[in-house]
Amino acid sequence: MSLEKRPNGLESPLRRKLLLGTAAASVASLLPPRAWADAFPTAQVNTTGLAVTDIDVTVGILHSVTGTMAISETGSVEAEKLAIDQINASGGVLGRKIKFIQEDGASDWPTFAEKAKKLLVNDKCASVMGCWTSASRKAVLPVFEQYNGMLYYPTFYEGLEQSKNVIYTGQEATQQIIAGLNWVEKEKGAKTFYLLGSDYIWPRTSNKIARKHIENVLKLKVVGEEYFPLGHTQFNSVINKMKLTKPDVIYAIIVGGSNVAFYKQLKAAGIDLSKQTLMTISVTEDEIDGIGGENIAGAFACMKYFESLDNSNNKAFVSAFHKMWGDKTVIGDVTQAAYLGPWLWKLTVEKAGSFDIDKIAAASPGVEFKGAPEGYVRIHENHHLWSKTRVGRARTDGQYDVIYETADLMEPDPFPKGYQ
Amino acid sequence: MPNNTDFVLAVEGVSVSFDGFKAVNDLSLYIDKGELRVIIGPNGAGKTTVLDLICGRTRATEGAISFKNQYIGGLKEHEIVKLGIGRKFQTPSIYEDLTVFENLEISFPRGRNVTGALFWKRSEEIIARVQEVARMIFLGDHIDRLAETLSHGQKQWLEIGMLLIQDPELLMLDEPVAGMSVSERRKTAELLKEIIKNRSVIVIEHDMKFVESIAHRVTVLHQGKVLAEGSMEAIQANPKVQEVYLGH
Amino acid sequence: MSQSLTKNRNIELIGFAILAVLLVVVLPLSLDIFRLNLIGKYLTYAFVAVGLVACWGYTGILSLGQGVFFGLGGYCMAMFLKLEASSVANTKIQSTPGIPDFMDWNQLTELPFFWVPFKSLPLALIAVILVPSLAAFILGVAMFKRRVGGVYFAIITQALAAVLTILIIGRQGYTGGINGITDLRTLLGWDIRTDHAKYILYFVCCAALFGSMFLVRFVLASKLGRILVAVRDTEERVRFSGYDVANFKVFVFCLASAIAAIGGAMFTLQVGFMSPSFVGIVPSIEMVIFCAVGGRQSIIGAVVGTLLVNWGKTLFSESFPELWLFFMGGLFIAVVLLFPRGLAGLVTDQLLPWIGRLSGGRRQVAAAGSAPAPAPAE
Amino acid sequence: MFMGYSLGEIGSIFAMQAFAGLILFSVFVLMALGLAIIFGQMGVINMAHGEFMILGAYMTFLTSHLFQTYAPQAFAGYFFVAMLVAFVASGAIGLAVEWLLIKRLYKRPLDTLLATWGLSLIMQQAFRSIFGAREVGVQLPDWMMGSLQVTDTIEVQINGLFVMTLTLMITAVVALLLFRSRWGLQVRAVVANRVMADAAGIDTRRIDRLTFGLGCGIAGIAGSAFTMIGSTSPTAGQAYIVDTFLVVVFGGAQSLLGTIASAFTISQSQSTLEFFLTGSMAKVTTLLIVIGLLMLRPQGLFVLKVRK
Repeated sequence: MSLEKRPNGLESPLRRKLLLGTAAASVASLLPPRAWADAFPTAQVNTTGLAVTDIDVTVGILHSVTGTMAISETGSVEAEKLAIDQINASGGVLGRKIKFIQEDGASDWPTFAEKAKKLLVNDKCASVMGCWTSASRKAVLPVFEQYNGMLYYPTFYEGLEQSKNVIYTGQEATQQIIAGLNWVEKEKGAKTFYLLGSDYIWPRTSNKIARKHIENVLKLKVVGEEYFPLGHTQFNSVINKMKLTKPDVIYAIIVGGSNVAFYKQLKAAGIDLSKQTLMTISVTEDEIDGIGGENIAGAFACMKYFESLDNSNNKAFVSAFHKMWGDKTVIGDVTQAAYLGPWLWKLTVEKAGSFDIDKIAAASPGVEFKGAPEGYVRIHENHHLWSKTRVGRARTDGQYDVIYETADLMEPDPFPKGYQ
Repeated sequence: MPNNTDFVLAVEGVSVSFDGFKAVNDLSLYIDKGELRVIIGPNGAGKTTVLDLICGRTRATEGAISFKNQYIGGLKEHEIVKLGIGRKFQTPSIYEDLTVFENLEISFPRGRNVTGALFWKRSEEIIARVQEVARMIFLGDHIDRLAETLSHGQKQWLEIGMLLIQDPELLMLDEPVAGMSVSERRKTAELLKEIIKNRSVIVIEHDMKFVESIAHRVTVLHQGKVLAEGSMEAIQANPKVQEVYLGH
Repeated sequence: MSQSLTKNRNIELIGFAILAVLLVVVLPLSLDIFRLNLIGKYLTYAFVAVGLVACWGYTGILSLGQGVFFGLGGYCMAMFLKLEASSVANTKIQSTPGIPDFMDWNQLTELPFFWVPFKSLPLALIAVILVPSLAAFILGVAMFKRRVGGVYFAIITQALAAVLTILIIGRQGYTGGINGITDLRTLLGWDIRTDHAKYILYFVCCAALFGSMFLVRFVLASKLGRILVAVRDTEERVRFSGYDVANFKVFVFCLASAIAAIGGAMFTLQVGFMSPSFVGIVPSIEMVIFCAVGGRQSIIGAVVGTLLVNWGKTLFSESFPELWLFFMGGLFIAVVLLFPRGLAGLVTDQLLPWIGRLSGGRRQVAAAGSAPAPAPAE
Repeated sequence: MFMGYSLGEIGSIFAMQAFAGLILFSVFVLMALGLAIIFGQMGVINMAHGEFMILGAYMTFLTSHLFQTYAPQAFAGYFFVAMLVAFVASGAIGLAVEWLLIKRLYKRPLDTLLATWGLSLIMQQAFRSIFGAREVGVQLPDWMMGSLQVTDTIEVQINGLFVMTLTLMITAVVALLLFRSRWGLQVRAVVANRVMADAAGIDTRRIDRLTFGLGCGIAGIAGSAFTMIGSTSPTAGQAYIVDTFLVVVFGGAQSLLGTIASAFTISQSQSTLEFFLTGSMAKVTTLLIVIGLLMLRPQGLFVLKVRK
C-alpha cells in the first residue's frame, strides 16, 4: 500500500518532459492503469498537497440533499456519481481512482460556504462538483478563490461572473436566450412578448437580456414584464393581463413550486399552449415531473440539452443513468451539465498532466469532451462552455421533442456588451 | 349636581354598554375624604364594572369621572394609579414568581419609569418601609417566601399590602375577604380599620357580617343603577333592597 | 425565578466562568480554525438567543421575527464591507466602477443615497445598533401601546420577517437580492478572510457575546428584571402598580433586537457575507428553538443551547441528513412538552440538588427547602 | 383610455380581476377556515396547518394513482373520493396530535405554537421520506380543466368555479355545525366559559379533540383542492403559513364572519394591487396594509366587545 516513497525509475528529465507534453494523455491512455499511475508520480502531479495518492484522488460533491433545493439538486448528485463511476471503470484519472466526499449544503448558503471550506481545507479535495443556485455559488466563490480550489458548476445561470476557480458547465444567459428568441421570431413570426419571472437575479438578468435583444436587435415589442416572489402560487391576475395584451410569445422564467401553479392556472384559464406560444428557459424534464406533462404540453423550452436528444452519446448516457438510478428518473439540462463536470476535470487533468489547480485552470481553455451527451463541448477562455442551443417542445409524457438546434456552437459571453 | 372639593371621587352620570347590554346605566357616586363606602348588589349589578371604570380599565360611553376635581376619564391605568387610586382585584393578583419582599418593592411608588427601574437602589428607607408594610399585613415572617407558596388568604393580604405601600388616597377593594377563613376575616377587618385612617376606601363585598363590621355608608347597585344609598341600618330596612335580594 | 437569580448567584457565576473558559481557552486550543470559525458562527446566533431570554423567557413576548434584526445588523455591516471591497480599482471592469457589483448588474449608475453613510465605519457601526433598534422601537410602540401581545405579536413579527425577505429579494439593485451581499474582503484594509483574522474575529465575537450576556444579566437582575417577570405573569397588576407596561416591553424588545443585531454584524464579519436567508421565518423560529432548548430563562443556557443544537445540526447533517428534521422537530416538541425550562432547568432542578445530596446531609436539607421550580410561563 | 386600455377592455379587466379575486378569496377562506376554527375556539395556533394541507394534497395524489391503476373508468369522479380521503386522513392525524400533544399545552398558547412548529418539521421530513423530495404532479380529470367563455373577452375558469363552490359548501357546513348542531352549541359554550361548560356537564376534552380534528380535516380538504392550482412538495405547506395566519388574525379570532370578511378584504386588495403593481410589490403592500390595520384594530375586524 505505502508506495508513495518508492524510488521511481521513470523520473528522468527526458521522460518527464515527454509525459508532460500535450501528447501525454494519449500516450498514457495506451498504458494499463497501474503503469499509468507510475508514469505520473504523485510528487510531480500534485505539488500543492491535494488529496492525491498513488492510487486514488479525492473530489468533493457539494449539493443540497435536504431543504427546499434538494428537489432540484438530486439529479446533479446522481449524474456526478454516475460520471465518477464511469471514469473509475475506464481507468480513473492519471491512473488514480476517484473517491468522493459528499457534503450537504442543506439549501442554506452559509452551509455551502462552510462545507466548501471543509472540502478544500480539511479534505484537500482536488476538485469539487457542486452548487445549483446562484446564491450558493456566490457564497462559495470567495472560498474557492481564497483556498484555490476548483469548482465545476452545472446550472444555467445569469452570467456576469468569471473566475479562475470555476468551470461553468451550464449555459450562461445569452447562450440560452438569444438563439431561442431568434428562432421564435423566425419560425413563429412573433412580434410581441410578455416577460415573466420569479423575483431574483437569474430571471431578472435573463429577462433584461431578452428585452434588450427583442427591442434593440430584433426591433420587436415587449408588452409586459413581471416578477413574483419565490413560492408564489396565484397567477390569475397576470393571466388576465396577458389575455388583454395578447402577446405573441409568453416568455416565462418561473422556478420551483410556482411553476406548478403557473402552468396549471394557465391551462385552467383556457390558454391553450398549442395555440399560444410560450417559451421558457427554466422548465427542464425534472420540473415537468411536478407540473404534470398534460399541463405544459405544447410549450417551448430553450436550453442546451433534452433527454430525448438523438445521438449515440446520449443514448448511452440515458441508459447508464437509468440503470444506476432507476427507470423513473428523468434527466434535465442541469443533470446533464453536472455529468460533464467530472469528465471535463479528468480531461483537463490529463491534458495538464497535473492535479495542481493553477495548472488545470490554465489548461482548461480548449479542453474538448467529445463524449458529452449533448454532443460536443469545449471549454472557452472564460471557463464557460461552447455548446449548441436547442429548442424543445413539451409532450404530454413529460419529455421534449427537439425541434431545432443551432448550427454552430454558441459562444459563451458572460459579460455581454450591449446587453447590460 | 355638586362638584366641589369635598369629594375625593365624583362619578357623574356614567354609562357603559357591552354589545348593547348596559352594564352600568347613568350611575352617579360621590365619595368623601376618609369615607369607607361599601358597594353591594346581586350578581351582574355592575359592581366590578364601576371599579373598572374608575381605574381606567373600561372606558365609559357617557358621563364623567373626576378624582380630586381632576377629570380622569381619558387617562391610562398607570396614570390613574400615580394620581393616587389603588385597586385590588377580585381574585388575588400578585406576582407569583417573586418573593413577598419583591412584590412590595415593585409596588413602592418610586422608580416607575424604565431608567428608574433599571438603576433602582434598594435603600434603607425602602427596606424599612417594605418591612413595616409586611408586618401590617401579617407577613413580617414570610418576607423572603415566593408569593406563589402563600395561602389564599395571605395572597389577599399581600395584594392589600401592595396597595398600601403605594399610599393611595383612594383604595378600591373587590371582595377582600373572599375565600378567607373566619379568623382571617377578623384579621382583615382589623387591617381595613387600620388602613382607612388616612384615606378613602371603596369595598365591594357580599359578606353582610363583614360589611356591618366595617361600613360607614353603603351603596346598593341593581342592574347598573344605584338602588339605594345610606347607612347600614337604613339599607337593611329598605323594602326595595329586600325585594331585590330576596327576589333573586 | 428572580429569587433563583439571587439565590443561585454563585452557581451562575460559576456557569459564566466555565463557559468563558470553554469558549476562550478550551475550544481555540482544541479545534482547528475551520471548526473554530464554525463555533464563531454559532455564537452569533447565541446573541439572538440571549436577547430572546430577556424578551421571551422573562417578559413573555415571543417574537418570531428576530431574524429581521439579526439581518438588519448584518446588512449594515455588510454594506460597509461591500463598499470597501468595491473600490474603483477593484471594480474597473464594471460600467460604473466604484459601486458594488450587483448594483452595476442592475444598471444602477450611482450609489443609492441610503448606502452613502456606510462609507464610514463609525457611522456603519452606529447603524448596526441604531437601525434595528429603531425598527424594533417603532414596531414595539405601535404594538405594545395598542396592547397587542401574545400570539398576535408572534404572528405579526412573523409576517414582518416575510415582508422584509420579499423586499430584499425584490429590490436586488439596492440589496443584492437573493444572493445577498457577498465577497466581502477587508475591514479598513485588514483582510478578514485569513486564518489569523478569523482567530481575532472569534475572540472579538466572544467578547461581544459576554458583553451582551452581562448587559442582559444586569438588566434582568435589576428591579426592571423583576418588573418584566411581573409583566409576564400578571400584566394587569403591573399597570395597577403604576407602571406604563408598554414602555417596559418596548425597552426589552429593543434591547433584544439590538443584541440580535450585534450578532448579525459579527456573523457578517466571520462568515464573509450576508443574505436574506437569515431574515426570514425559518431562521427566526430556529433561533427561538436554540433559546428554548438551552432554557428560555437562562442566559448561559441560551448560549449553550445554541451551541449544542448547531453542533448537532452539523453532526447530523453530515452523517444522517434524512434524520435531522425528525430529530430537530422531536427535540422541539420534547423541550416544550417535557422540559419547558430547557437544559438550564434540568441543571438547576435535577443536577444541582443531586450534587447537593451527594455532598452531604445539611446541604440536602437546604436544597430540599428551596422553593420548588416555578411553573413554565403561560 | 387608461394605461393604454380601452373602456371595453377595462370592463373586462374588472370582471376578470373580480373573478380572480373571488378565486383567491375562496382559496384564503378554505385555507383559513380550519385554522380559524382551531384558533378561534381553542386559542391554539397550529403552525403545522400548512403540513396538514399538504397531507391532504398527497392523499389526493395517492387516490388519483389508485384510480388510474384500478379503476380508470371512474377517474372522472376520483376527486370527490380524494377529498373524502384527505379529510379523513388529516382529521385522524389531527385527532392523534391533539391527544398526544395539544391537550397537554392548552394553557400555554405560545408553547403550542412552538410545539406544532416542531410537528411541522417532522411532517415535512416524513413527506420527503415517503414521497420523495421532488414535487409530485396530481393529474386532474379533464372536466376540471379549461374555462367557460362568457363573452369575447371574459372567461371563467372551471376549477376556479369548483373551488368557489367547494368553499361555499364547506363554509355552510361549518356554519351549520357551529350554529345549529349540538356540537356547535357545546363548542360555543366552551369558548364562552370553559369552567362553566365543564360544570354543566360538557366533556370539554372531547369537544377540543373534535374541534382540532375537524380543523385539520378541513385543512386536508383545502390541500386536496389546492392540487388544482398549486404544487405538492414536502415544503409547499410553509408557503401558506403567513397568508393564512394573517387572514385569521385579521378577521378576529372568534368570528367565522370575521375570517370570511378578512379573507375577502385581503384577497381583493391583493388581486387589485397585483394588476397595477408587480406580484412582489403587491404582496409586500398587502402584508404591510394588514399589519398596519392590525395595529389600529389589534383584536381584528370582528370581535365581540366583552367585559375583560
